[in-house]
Amino acid sequence: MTAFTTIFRRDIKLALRHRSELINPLAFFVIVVSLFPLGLSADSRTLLQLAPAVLWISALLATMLSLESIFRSDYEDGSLEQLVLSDHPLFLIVLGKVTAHWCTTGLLLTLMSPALAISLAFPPQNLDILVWTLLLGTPTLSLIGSIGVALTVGLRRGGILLALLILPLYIPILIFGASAVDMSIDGLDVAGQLYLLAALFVLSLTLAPFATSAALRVTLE
Amino acid sequence: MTAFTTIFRRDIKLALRHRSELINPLAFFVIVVSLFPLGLSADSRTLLQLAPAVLWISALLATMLSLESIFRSDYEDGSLEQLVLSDHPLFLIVLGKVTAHWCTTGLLLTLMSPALAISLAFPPQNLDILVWTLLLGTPTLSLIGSIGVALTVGLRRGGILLALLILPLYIPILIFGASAVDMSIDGLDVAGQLYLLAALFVLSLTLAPFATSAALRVTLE
Amino acid sequence: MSEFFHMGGYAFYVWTAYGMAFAILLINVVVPIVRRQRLLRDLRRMKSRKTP
Amino acid sequence: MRLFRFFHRFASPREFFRIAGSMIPWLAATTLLLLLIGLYLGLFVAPPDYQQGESYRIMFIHVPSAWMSLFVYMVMAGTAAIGLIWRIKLAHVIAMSSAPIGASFTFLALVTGSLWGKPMWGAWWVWDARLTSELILLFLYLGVMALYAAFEERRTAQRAAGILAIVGVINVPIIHYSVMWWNTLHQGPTVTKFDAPSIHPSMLAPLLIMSVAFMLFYAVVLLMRARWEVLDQEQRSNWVDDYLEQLSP
Amino acid sequence: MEAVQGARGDRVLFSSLSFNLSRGQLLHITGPNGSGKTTLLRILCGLLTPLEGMVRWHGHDIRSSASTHRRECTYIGHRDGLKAELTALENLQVNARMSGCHDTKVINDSLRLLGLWDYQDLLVGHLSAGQRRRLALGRLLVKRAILWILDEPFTAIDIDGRDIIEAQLISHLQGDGIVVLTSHQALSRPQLRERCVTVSLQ
Amino acid sequence: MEAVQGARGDRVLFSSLSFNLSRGQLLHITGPNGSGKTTLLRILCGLLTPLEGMVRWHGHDIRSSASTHRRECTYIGHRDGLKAELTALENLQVNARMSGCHDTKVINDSLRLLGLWDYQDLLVGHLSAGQRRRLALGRLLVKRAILWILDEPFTAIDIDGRDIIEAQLISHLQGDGIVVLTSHQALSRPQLRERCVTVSLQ
Ligand code: HEM
Ligand SMILES: Nc1ncnc2c1ncn2[C@@H]1O[C@H](COP(=O)(O)OP(=O)(O)OP(=O)(O)O)[C@@H](O)[C@H]1O
Ligand SMILES: Nc1ncnc2c1ncn2[C@@H]1O[C@H](COP(=O)(O)OP(=O)(O)OP(=O)(O)O)[C@@H](O)[C@H]1O
Ligand SMILES: [Mg+2]
Ligand SMILES: [Mg+2]
Repeated sequence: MTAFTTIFRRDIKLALRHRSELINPLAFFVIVVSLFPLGLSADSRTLLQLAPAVLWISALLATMLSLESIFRSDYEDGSLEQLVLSDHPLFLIVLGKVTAHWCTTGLLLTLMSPALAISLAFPPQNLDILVWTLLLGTPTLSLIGSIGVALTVGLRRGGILLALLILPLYIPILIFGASAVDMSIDGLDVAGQLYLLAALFVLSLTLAPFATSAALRVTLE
Repeated sequence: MTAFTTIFRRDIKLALRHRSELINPLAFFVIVVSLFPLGLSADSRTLLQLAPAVLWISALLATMLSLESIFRSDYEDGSLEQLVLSDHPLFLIVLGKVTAHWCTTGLLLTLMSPALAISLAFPPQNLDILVWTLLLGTPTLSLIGSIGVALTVGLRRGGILLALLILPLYIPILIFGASAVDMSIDGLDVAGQLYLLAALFVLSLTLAPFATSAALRVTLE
Repeated sequence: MSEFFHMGGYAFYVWTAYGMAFAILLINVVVPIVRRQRLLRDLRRMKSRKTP
Repeated sequence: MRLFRFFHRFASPREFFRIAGSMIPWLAATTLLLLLIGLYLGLFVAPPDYQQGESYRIMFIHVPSAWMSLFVYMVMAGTAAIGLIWRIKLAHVIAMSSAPIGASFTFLALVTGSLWGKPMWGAWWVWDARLTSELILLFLYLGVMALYAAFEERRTAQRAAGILAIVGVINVPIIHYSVMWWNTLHQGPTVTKFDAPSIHPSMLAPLLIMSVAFMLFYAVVLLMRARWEVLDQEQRSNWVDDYLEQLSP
Repeated sequence: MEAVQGARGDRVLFSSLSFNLSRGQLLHITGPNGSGKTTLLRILCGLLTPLEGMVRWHGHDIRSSASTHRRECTYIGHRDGLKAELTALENLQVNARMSGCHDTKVINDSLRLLGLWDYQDLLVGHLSAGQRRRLALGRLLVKRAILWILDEPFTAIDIDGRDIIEAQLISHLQGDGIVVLTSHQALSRPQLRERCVTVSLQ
Repeated sequence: MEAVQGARGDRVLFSSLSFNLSRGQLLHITGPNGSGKTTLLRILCGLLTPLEGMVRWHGHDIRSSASTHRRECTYIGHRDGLKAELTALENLQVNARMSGCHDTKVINDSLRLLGLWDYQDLLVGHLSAGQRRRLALGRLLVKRAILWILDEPFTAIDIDGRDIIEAQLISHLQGDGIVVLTSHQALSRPQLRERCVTVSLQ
């Protein structure tokens, strides 16, 4: 556990030191969401129809763009090889880093989402479902993303390759998340989708750190 | 001109050396475009309504994500400071790099766009307008983007900050591009928008390389 | 015979499908053969460079 | 025990190269024969469908290639896992040689599916669960291939792409059960139902024969690819020199 | 404590290399540029897998007894492994905690010893090349492993710094530690030279 | 050919430093870690602006006559400025062409001289630390500038390589060139030492 907390606190400290980076994913989320009304000739009915998809896709892209920060800078300055060589279980270290990443992106995005949703003519009584899907979905995004980053961190300009690798894995989460929000607007029951999202979260929580550790050991060779 | 061609050829060679990287922005474009029908419960009428915005926003994001490759790796391995110190005008070098970037992203995206448009139920007779807007718009995106990259290249994890800086500048292009496509579907005349896009292109072609050079000199200090 | 090629009005779909299938299977056969030639050529060249 | 010893020998690159080389001609001949029979039965013997007319003949390539797209993925992930756990080089070679073949089957399933969908559903493409997940499968294959190509060192590339292949396995059950979990446009299980298949024998026969032919085709192409990959990988060993000598006196 | 070895990339760098080290010995690996020194060190610390053969530690293959080996070994490579956004002190604290040392006195002493006491609150990004290298070597002082593996520890370090580090190497060897290092310059202290085994690549 | 100077970050590293260099001279800048050697070199080549004072080249401030100064000066910093995805040869070709040299003979000679002839088709990412450093120094041979500014040119380079480079420095000085370098080790050749001016920081 020392490993988890040390790394978690280190990464949070690093994020706080650059306060601008902390708000960057947030700002990106806000900007992309507001691109849509601009690109469309928008009236509020079409907007509402789009709102779930736009919110979820923007959250997904914001997470994805910030993923690299989990390992890239550690790789470049050589800290990563030191972490791999440390005598703590690597998956705990990975878990610490992923948790820190989620706290500085997914969690903040989720907290931010109600305000943006309202701007897209989203009905206030359904905000809770939106927040729940994001709360269950974004940690899964960070966890799966960490596998992709670990696989590409040794490559120069891995950025877009990373997107290619993990987007296919993100799609199911997007579909469940967005359709749950969509259905809740239509007044349907969405417990099933929420359970599925929770199941995906638990699954990735138990498996992803191991896959990530294995990937790190391979790519550092 | 030696500087321009040398750098252009060097960068194209670098891109070709990693053939997978060449198709990466393309793959990203394809994937993001297909995220939308997934996130929406889509029938072909809503899709068509969305198509222009989705295509343009995806092209914009694909360009944006690949922007870093213009300067980042040169910065990290120290080539950039050597280029800045070389006795050729820096703006020619910059222009060579940006042109190479556009050839490997914007141009390819544009060539790819008709196929994707068809999958979004886009009417075939309007494809030419879509291609024209992209052909005029994407070089502007690369040019403006290079300023942003030059400003952020000295920062670690500049990725999202970059997005934040250049998205506001991208918005006018997005609006003209998407609305031209949108209007052409409705059978309206779009010559005005196309002239505007062309004007923006010429403007950025003459100004952006200088701004980028100045930015590089500042951030390298 | 022409009726066979006509495929009850679905000629385009059916024959494109079969054509694509044929093309893709063929590519899968050709690629390893090309690779074989190139590999053997490279290996021979490398060996001849090593021996003298 | 004999079987085990066979596999053990087979896993040595040199033996694999030899045995595979001698197996390929036979397998290829069988494949060709089955393909011809399948095509004959499918195009000439089988009667038109009472609902879909002649267009259903696309099935004889669509369904085998769709099945193969899933099967090849499982082979790829399985061999990748074997390679990672027991550090067997040949397993990695098989996994990485499977990826492009699987990708082409997936692509074929997508293309033939949409060629079938246009007359049946009136659209080239709809975003329903099975179609989407098959598209994701294509992206997964492409991802594995791109990752494999991105590394310079072969061993690292194989292992990294192998991990990705294993992670992507989750998609396979999603594709297979998608028609049951969500109500979609796509056909439910007609052939693979556990009780009697709900399809006429004169249509079933060519379908099964084509499926076997595709399977054998996969084996042939896989062995061909894997042989040259092995030769490349082992280029420093003596047996490769011997082999080259033998080829060009 | 180690045995036979292998290669890198497509070309074999060294083959059937084999040596044994016992407590209190220093192994100096020399060789021209590109002879495979870094490769060898990374194999010794378990970051690379040898093409053939294996590395033994206490008689066991390091791949099977990875956790013991990792606990008892410190590797310092070409790169420093420091976070530019944290201060010198914070970096050393994280490194200490990750290797099980929670004693602030040890950390403070190390900073003083390395001549970084006055710079402890500076961000590492603002330190000079040599100061950073010193801080990286601070890992050795807070972890107290048996086996030290150092890849050109003296790069960018001035003469004073070199002196300090060689003194540390001597006391480590006297305390029954083992050191493996590469360096293009000869070792200056006689106490080091007498305990030194040299392996030349190519 | 240069004059007064300034500082870095928040702290002033050196002030009212001033010196003149004439053709055929070598300036060796020494000083402990963190004393501002890198900072000084970057000021000399125009990458940093001095806090106060200015650098003169042929009597003109280098900020106003930047293009002459850039043409006649080559800087090699801590980092090598090579593309890992291009081969050694391609890297040198690009560097040569950017500095106006289109002669393949010069390029080939440089590769041979640096001992990289056999490695010319290897990707730079696969070269060792020392081989990369040698290739970076190849810039000096293809550009033929008057002023060479070298930040620890000998890092990671073996004894042979050091010899080769020192020989180049000598012939450059004999051809009326100017060299400014930092290095923690003393120069070994007497021909260099006799032309050498030393500036110690702090
Ligand atoms: C682009 C469009 C299509 C795609 C991507 C697609 C994909 C697939 C896949 C992946 C399977 C294998 C499922 C499994 O074994 O679990 C399959 C099977 C099948 N498909 Fe399609 N399909 C498409 C269009 C169609 C159309 C238009 C039809 C007919 C109207 C059709 C009829 C069938 C049939 C009959 C099976 C066999 C089902 C079984 O017994 O398991 N498909 N398809
Ligand atoms: N970007 C920066 N911002 C603020 N201060 C800096 C920055 N870079 C360096 N410094 C400060 O300047 C001082 C001198 O740095 P410099 O890199 O010039 O030293 P140096 O003489 O080259 O040392 P070394 O021998 O270790 O390479 C350092 O002590 C550091 O505190
Ligand atoms: N990632 C890699 N892929 C392929 N080959 C590599 C790789 N890294 C190094 N090599 C090769 O291995 C050889 C030895 O590299 P290594 O870094 O071990 O040398 P070294 O002895 O540490 O040299 P130096 O003194 O220059 O640091 C190099 O000549 C290079 O060709
Ligand atoms: Mg080395
Ligand atoms: Mg310095």
